[in-house]
Amino acid sequence: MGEGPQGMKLVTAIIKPFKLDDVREALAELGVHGLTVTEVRGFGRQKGQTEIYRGAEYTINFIAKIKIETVVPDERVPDIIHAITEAARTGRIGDGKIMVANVEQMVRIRTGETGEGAL
Amino acid sequence: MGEGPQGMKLVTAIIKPFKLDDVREALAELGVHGLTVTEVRGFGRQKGQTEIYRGAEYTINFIAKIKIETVVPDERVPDIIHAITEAARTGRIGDGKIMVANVEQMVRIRTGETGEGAL
Amino acid sequence: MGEGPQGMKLVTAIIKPFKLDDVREALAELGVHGLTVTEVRGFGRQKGQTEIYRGAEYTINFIAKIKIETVVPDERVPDIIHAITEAARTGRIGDGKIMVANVEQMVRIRTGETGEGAL
Amino acid sequence: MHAIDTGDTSWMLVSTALVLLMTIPGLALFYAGMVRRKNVLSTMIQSFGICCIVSIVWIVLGYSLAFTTGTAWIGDMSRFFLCGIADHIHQGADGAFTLGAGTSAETPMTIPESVYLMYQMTFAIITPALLTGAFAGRIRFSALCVFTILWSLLVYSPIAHWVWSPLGWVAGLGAVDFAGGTVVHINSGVAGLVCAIMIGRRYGLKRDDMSPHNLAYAIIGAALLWVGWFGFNAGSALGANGRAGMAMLTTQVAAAGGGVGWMLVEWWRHGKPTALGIVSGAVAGLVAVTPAAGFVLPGGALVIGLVAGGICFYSAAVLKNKLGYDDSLDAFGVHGVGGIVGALLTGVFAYGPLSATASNPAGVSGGWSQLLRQVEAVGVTIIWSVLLTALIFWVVDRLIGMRVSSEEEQMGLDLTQHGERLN
Amino acid sequence: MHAIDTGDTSWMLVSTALVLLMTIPGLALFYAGMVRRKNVLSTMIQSFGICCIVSIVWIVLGYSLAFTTGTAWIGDMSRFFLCGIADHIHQGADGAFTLGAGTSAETPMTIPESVYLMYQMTFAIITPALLTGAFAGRIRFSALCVFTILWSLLVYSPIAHWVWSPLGWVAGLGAVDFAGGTVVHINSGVAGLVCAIMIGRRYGLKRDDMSPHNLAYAIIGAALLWVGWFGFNAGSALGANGRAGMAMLTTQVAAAGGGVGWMLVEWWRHGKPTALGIVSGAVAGLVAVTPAAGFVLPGGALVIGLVAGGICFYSAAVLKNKLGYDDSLDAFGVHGVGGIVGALLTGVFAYGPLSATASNPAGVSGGWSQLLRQVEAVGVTIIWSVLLTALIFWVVDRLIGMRVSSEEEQMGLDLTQHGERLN
Amino acid sequence: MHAIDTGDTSWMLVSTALVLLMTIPGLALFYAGMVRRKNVLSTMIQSFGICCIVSIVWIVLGYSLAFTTGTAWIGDMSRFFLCGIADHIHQGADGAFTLGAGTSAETPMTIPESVYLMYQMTFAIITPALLTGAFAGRIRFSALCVFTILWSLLVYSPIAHWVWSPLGWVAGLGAVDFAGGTVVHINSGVAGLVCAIMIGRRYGLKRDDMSPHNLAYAIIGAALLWVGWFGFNAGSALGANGRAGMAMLTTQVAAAGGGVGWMLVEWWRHGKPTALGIVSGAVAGLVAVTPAAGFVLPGGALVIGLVAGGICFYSAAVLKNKLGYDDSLDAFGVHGVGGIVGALLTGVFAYGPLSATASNPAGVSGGWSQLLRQVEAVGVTIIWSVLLTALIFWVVDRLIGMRVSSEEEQMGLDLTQHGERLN
Ligand SMILES: Nc1ncnc2c1ncn2[C@@H]1O[C@H](COP(=O)(O)OP(=O)(O)O)[C@@H](O)[C@H]1O
Ligand SMILES: Nc1ncnc2c1ncn2[C@@H]1O[C@H](COP(=O)(O)OP(=O)(O)O)[C@@H](O)[C@H]1O
Ligand SMILES: Nc1ncnc2c1ncn2[C@@H]1O[C@H](COP(=O)(O)OP(=O)(O)O)[C@@H](O)[C@H]1O
Repeated sequence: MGEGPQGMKLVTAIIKPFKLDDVREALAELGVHGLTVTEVRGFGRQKGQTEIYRGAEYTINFIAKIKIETVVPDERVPDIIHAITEAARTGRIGDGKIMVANVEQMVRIRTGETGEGAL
Repeated sequence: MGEGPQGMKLVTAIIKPFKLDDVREALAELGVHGLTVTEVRGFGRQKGQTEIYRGAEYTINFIAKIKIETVVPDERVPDIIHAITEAARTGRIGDGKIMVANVEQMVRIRTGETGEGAL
Repeated sequence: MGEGPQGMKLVTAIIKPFKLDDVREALAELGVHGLTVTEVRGFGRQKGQTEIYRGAEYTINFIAKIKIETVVPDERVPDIIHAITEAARTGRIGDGKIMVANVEQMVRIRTGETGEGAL
Repeated sequence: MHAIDTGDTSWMLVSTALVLLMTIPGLALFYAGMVRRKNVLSTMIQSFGICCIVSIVWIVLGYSLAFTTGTAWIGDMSRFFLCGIADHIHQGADGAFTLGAGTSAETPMTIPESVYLMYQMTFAIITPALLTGAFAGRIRFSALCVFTILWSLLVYSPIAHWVWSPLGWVAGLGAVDFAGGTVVHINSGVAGLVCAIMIGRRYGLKRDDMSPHNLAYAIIGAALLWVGWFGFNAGSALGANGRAGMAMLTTQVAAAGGGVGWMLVEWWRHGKPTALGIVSGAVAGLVAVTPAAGFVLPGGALVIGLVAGGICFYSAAVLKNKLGYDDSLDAFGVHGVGGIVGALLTGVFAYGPLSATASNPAGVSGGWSQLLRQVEAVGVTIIWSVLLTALIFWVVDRLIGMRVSSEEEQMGLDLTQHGERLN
Repeated sequence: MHAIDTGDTSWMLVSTALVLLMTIPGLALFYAGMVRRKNVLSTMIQSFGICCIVSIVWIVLGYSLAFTTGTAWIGDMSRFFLCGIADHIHQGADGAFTLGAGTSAETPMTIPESVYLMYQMTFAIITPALLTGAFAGRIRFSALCVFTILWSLLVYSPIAHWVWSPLGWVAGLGAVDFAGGTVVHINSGVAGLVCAIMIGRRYGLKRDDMSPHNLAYAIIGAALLWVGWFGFNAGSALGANGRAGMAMLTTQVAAAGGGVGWMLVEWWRHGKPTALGIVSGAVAGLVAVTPAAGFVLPGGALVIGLVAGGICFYSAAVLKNKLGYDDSLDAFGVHGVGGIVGALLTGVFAYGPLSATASNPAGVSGGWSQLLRQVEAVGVTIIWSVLLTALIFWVVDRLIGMRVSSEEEQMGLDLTQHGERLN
Repeated sequence: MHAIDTGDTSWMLVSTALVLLMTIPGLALFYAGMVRRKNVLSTMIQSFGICCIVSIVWIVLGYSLAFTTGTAWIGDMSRFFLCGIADHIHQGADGAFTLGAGTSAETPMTIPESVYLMYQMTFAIITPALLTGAFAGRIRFSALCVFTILWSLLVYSPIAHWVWSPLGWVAGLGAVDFAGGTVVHINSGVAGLVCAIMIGRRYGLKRDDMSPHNLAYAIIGAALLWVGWFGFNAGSALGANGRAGMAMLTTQVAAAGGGVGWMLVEWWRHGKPTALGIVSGAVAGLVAVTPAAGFVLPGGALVIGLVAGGICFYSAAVLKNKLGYDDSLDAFGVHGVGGIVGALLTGVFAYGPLSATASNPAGVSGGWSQLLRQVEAVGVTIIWSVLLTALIFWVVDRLIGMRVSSEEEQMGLDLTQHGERLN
């Protein structure tokens, strides 16, 4: 277990929804072949706009965000963080976060390949 | 890599949907500044109610749950687990789980800050 | 912290949506008691079909996938990977991936049990 | 028995279909669009179920109580289970109906009784359906069924008799109500307020996100209400005549005025006009023009609409919050208040020649004295509606329990009352 | 040629619009709400596409086969491509149509032929559209198009001629069918059953979660079916007359009875009344009252509705499971069974004075002998429908293949048949 | 003043309701189904808001400009705020209206003026609502409100006067337009094209996934457009007569032809018929038959439908891409092009006896000379519409700004213009 020669990381980015296409393109340019996207709602420093329905105010605590997950080889992590940061930044509050975690094993279901070969 | 001085953990909680607001409030009181919420469906000991549409019975294997993810400094983990457990518990089957995993790096997209400064 | 005697892993599988029931059954047979399912969209080698609405072509970059997450004891991982691979495979591109990561702690909210007892 | 007019009958058949369209799917969608996801199906099926139940109640007893001659207070039982309804049918043809036949105030029509009673049935259906907006998201379905039966017989039918039967004592006061401002809207709105107060506020109000699940449904619903309202108002002319034409025109203008009125107030107060606000305003305008439709000119209708749009904004958005009751979908805020605004303004804008009839050649004209009569009619409706609704609520609450348990409420009515869910 | 009546013509124009509304969007929504997400668009476009296709088939040939004089078995070709339809038009005005003109059984009307044929077209459209519920989720779109053309010409038009042409041999048997219990509902229901059996069960039935994707659509659809049914049934009086009034009333009552009937049975059997159950019951009541609408009194209609609601619950919820065929959306369970219940009960509850005409002044009254005639008509319809449907299915299956591949079925028809998806 | 006909009045009241149904909720749904999730509510409320605004504009000034006698170029102000509309009302009854009364070309009707002006109001409403498809997803709501008022008064009312007033100069050219091919469809389509070009393309076009959010809405919307179109076209006969019957029939046939036409072309070109394609084709067929409905026979209508379905496929799917403007929902591609196809083919297929009147007993027959007149009318409409639309756009853009900011566009109009969202 742990980081063998073929160490892989899971890079997770929480971004503003309308930046999805920009980030996807930036990652594709870096040669990232795969990623998985989830619609999430975020709670953070950025406060939801207050919506008023027939005079009832609803503070929308949770704001629509997109979560991107991609597993990549260890050594690509800094580049990828850089690329996401560039593509997803608007400079305004709520731009989101990038997290990196360790992945111990990866398998491609179709072929059974494991490790980096599965990416 | 690994756990430096600014070790961070990803705490993931799967809870009953109507407990979301309670949990969010409990975490906010603990000073947790950010979290990300996903609508998921859970399969576990709690069995879905059998729904009957025109006499056809459908056992709903998957029950609506909410996944909360929050990255926090190492040392806050026990408090946070405690707070979530308190807020999300109904005492009945299906209350859900909390998992803790290691996060190696965290970046705030807006500023490029890393580590605990990015939380 | 870290991997004590009751080491647990988070196995995450990205699969084709219509394979969900097959995978759930395969895991249930292995005695996996719980899992959490998320609707995601994937970007990978499998390209979305081009959809044409009134002559405007939209390349659907993101294809509907299902993410299955289950936390299991260390020693079950190989079996589980095998079972998912078998159940989810169609042999065609886009069958998806399985990833394994470490989980440091697990709590059952209802009872407060931790570790493998929480599974 | 004189012959029917096919043109008038044609229009009344259509009007019946249009008013039914208002309840299902119109109101069902309007209300369902404003609730949370977990209550969408139950909200819709409340309107649909009421439609089924009241149809039966109406033919069994409700129509007899409301529209047979009887006394000034209540009809007799001569149409119990619609007995005698086919007496005049000969080779499929029917003669024209006369309301209050044989009395001094008889009102001859040009349509068969079957058509008249079907048309009135659709009014009896929509009134309790409107009421459900007040306790959306926390009512037990079984209790609603029982409540509806009692309410229809004890509240709706009597008031309909008082106001619309030519012998009715409220009609005798000289108040006018063209298409149901008091009988339908004030009545259901006020009853809704009573229910909202008695059932209590929704769990989590002011804390949880209770924003509407799908406002597209609400917009479609409001649009169908608007279209169907042509049957409600122009149909109340009981024929395809000049009064129907004017009633349709004033209905349209007041709806437009209501939408614009609410929109402008909201723009000014919150900086943005909401879609829900515009459609709510249009509905408020429609409500307010209901008692007035066949009696006022387009200019008056425009004023009625604008005023109703503005005032209902305040009652739904401001007053409710101040007073603290939880009239969830503003049954009172829109229908009660809008109905009152309309009933009173009818007394201001009524134009004699429009409302004139052979028996009342001067017609009803706006002015202080008419306004007073309108106030009386409104007051009477409110008093009866409040008292009887409270009584019925109390009884059903004792017997069955009106409100679901707190856990059922949190899980949603779809799952707990009907075992279903939106996928 | 005598003059048309504008009132009757007005009502028939409206009825035509109402029956069209039943198919699009009514039935399209009712069915689409019950399928899985991946089949929503394809289910809707099946109704819409059938509407387009049958409209053309009808003017080219279908109308001629069904409603020109011809023989007792089939019409002639005298209205091929509607030739001659404008012969009597003079300065935009048209005379009134006589069905079976020149024969001993001619039926004079008060509306132009253009209106009559358009009204009948909407019936020809809805019948194959109803059928699609039986093989929802697994039919190939191209095959459906071809199947529809053949079925409309070889099954629908002949049966319509037998039952509704004054010369038709089934009409000659003395059976009555006011608005299409046999021609439309039994016919499509039985044909649906044949198709469901021949095409086989859906992939994953009893294992996968096939719960309805969006019951809100189903409720809206049922509501529009209800409203549109006024055109179907009250329109079948062919004028704005007393019979139309009674037909609308009985339609409403039976729909309500059906909704309440299914609801009560479900409450008793499963502890909860479902929204889908209530609306299904209302549709069952509407189906059952279709052959009866202009012939029975409201009391009879209530019984018809209640019985249909209860029996269709059993056929859809119990019988289908027992017998094991996969009539996915209960085309047979609701329309076939409900139609049979209604056709038979028409023979029980028919009330002479309502159904009387100048040529048959006694009218049709319920009783054993009438019941027997109804059984005959039902039997004849079933036999023809089963045989011809099976033949057409077999031929099209050979030529094109009726069923999509298993993988296409799993991916969903939206994507595989139309290249689209709900977002 | 002669008496009204109740049958004709009944049909015109219904037609008014049907045309309103086309805009709300028909068009609202049709358009909303094609936009992205973030713009669903704003798209719907644009149609609804226009309905409110134009209703008021119409009674204040629009109707006077369009339909009072005035000159060949424009009406006078004699119905400003509808003054005098109730002058002939006596005990709720009204006399029949004569358009252009007192002139040599006066057109007597059998319905009250209130009904005629309400019916025409619904046409005035739908025309600017259709236009909104051209700039969907990027228009500022406040600007749209102002634009609509100006456009209705300066573009719609004048053209309506030219074409439909018996004194109008375009009518004098001998061109015919049964129900609004030029006034409504070409006009809105061409204006839409101008707006699409002036406002510019959507942000992210050709890069982002702009696939329709919910085509189920689009199908429901198209279905309601279809049903409502019966009021639009058959209502344009202004009575329940033979011409109305034929117009309904040709409308149905052309819609069906359009759906099949587009479907076949798509099947051939892309291998699959899409649901959106079929419904778009049906709408194209409806557009194209609009000017022709009361003048052509069913065979001609079928050709018009098929041709329109095919050509509109090319204009929406091919031409637009080639020329590069972003007419987002094909206001021009379907309504503009379909309208032109229909206006020209009316000149080909018009059948004398159908269009004959007392004052023109020969009627209008298809042929080169009529085709030329149609070309003239189309040309005139296009020129005026282009010039004035561009001017109004420019003025409002200066004053308020027609387009939202790029960030607002990306966040969506629901949130930024109305502060709401679909949950
Ligand atoms: N500690 C955290 N753990 C998990 N997700 C977080 C955390 N903090 C923020 N997020 C996610 O990132 C999003 C943006 O964070 P926010 O604090 O609003 O702004 P910023 O990224 O500019 O600091 C949030 O909406 C939430 O989804
Ligand atoms: N091993 C597991 N891995 C991932 N998620 C799990 C696991 N076990 C349970 N869950 C999630 O937790 C939810 C609750 O679990 P369940 O077994 O029903 O009840 P309890 O939490 O009371 O033990 C499930 O619906 C599922 O979403
Ligand atoms: N590196 C990755 N990180 C995260 N998810 C991935 C990655 N690569 C692929 N995926 C997910 O797996 C799915 C299938 O991958 P794809 O490359 O299309 O085919 P295959 O699994 O046959 O190699 C993708 O749609 C995506 O959701």
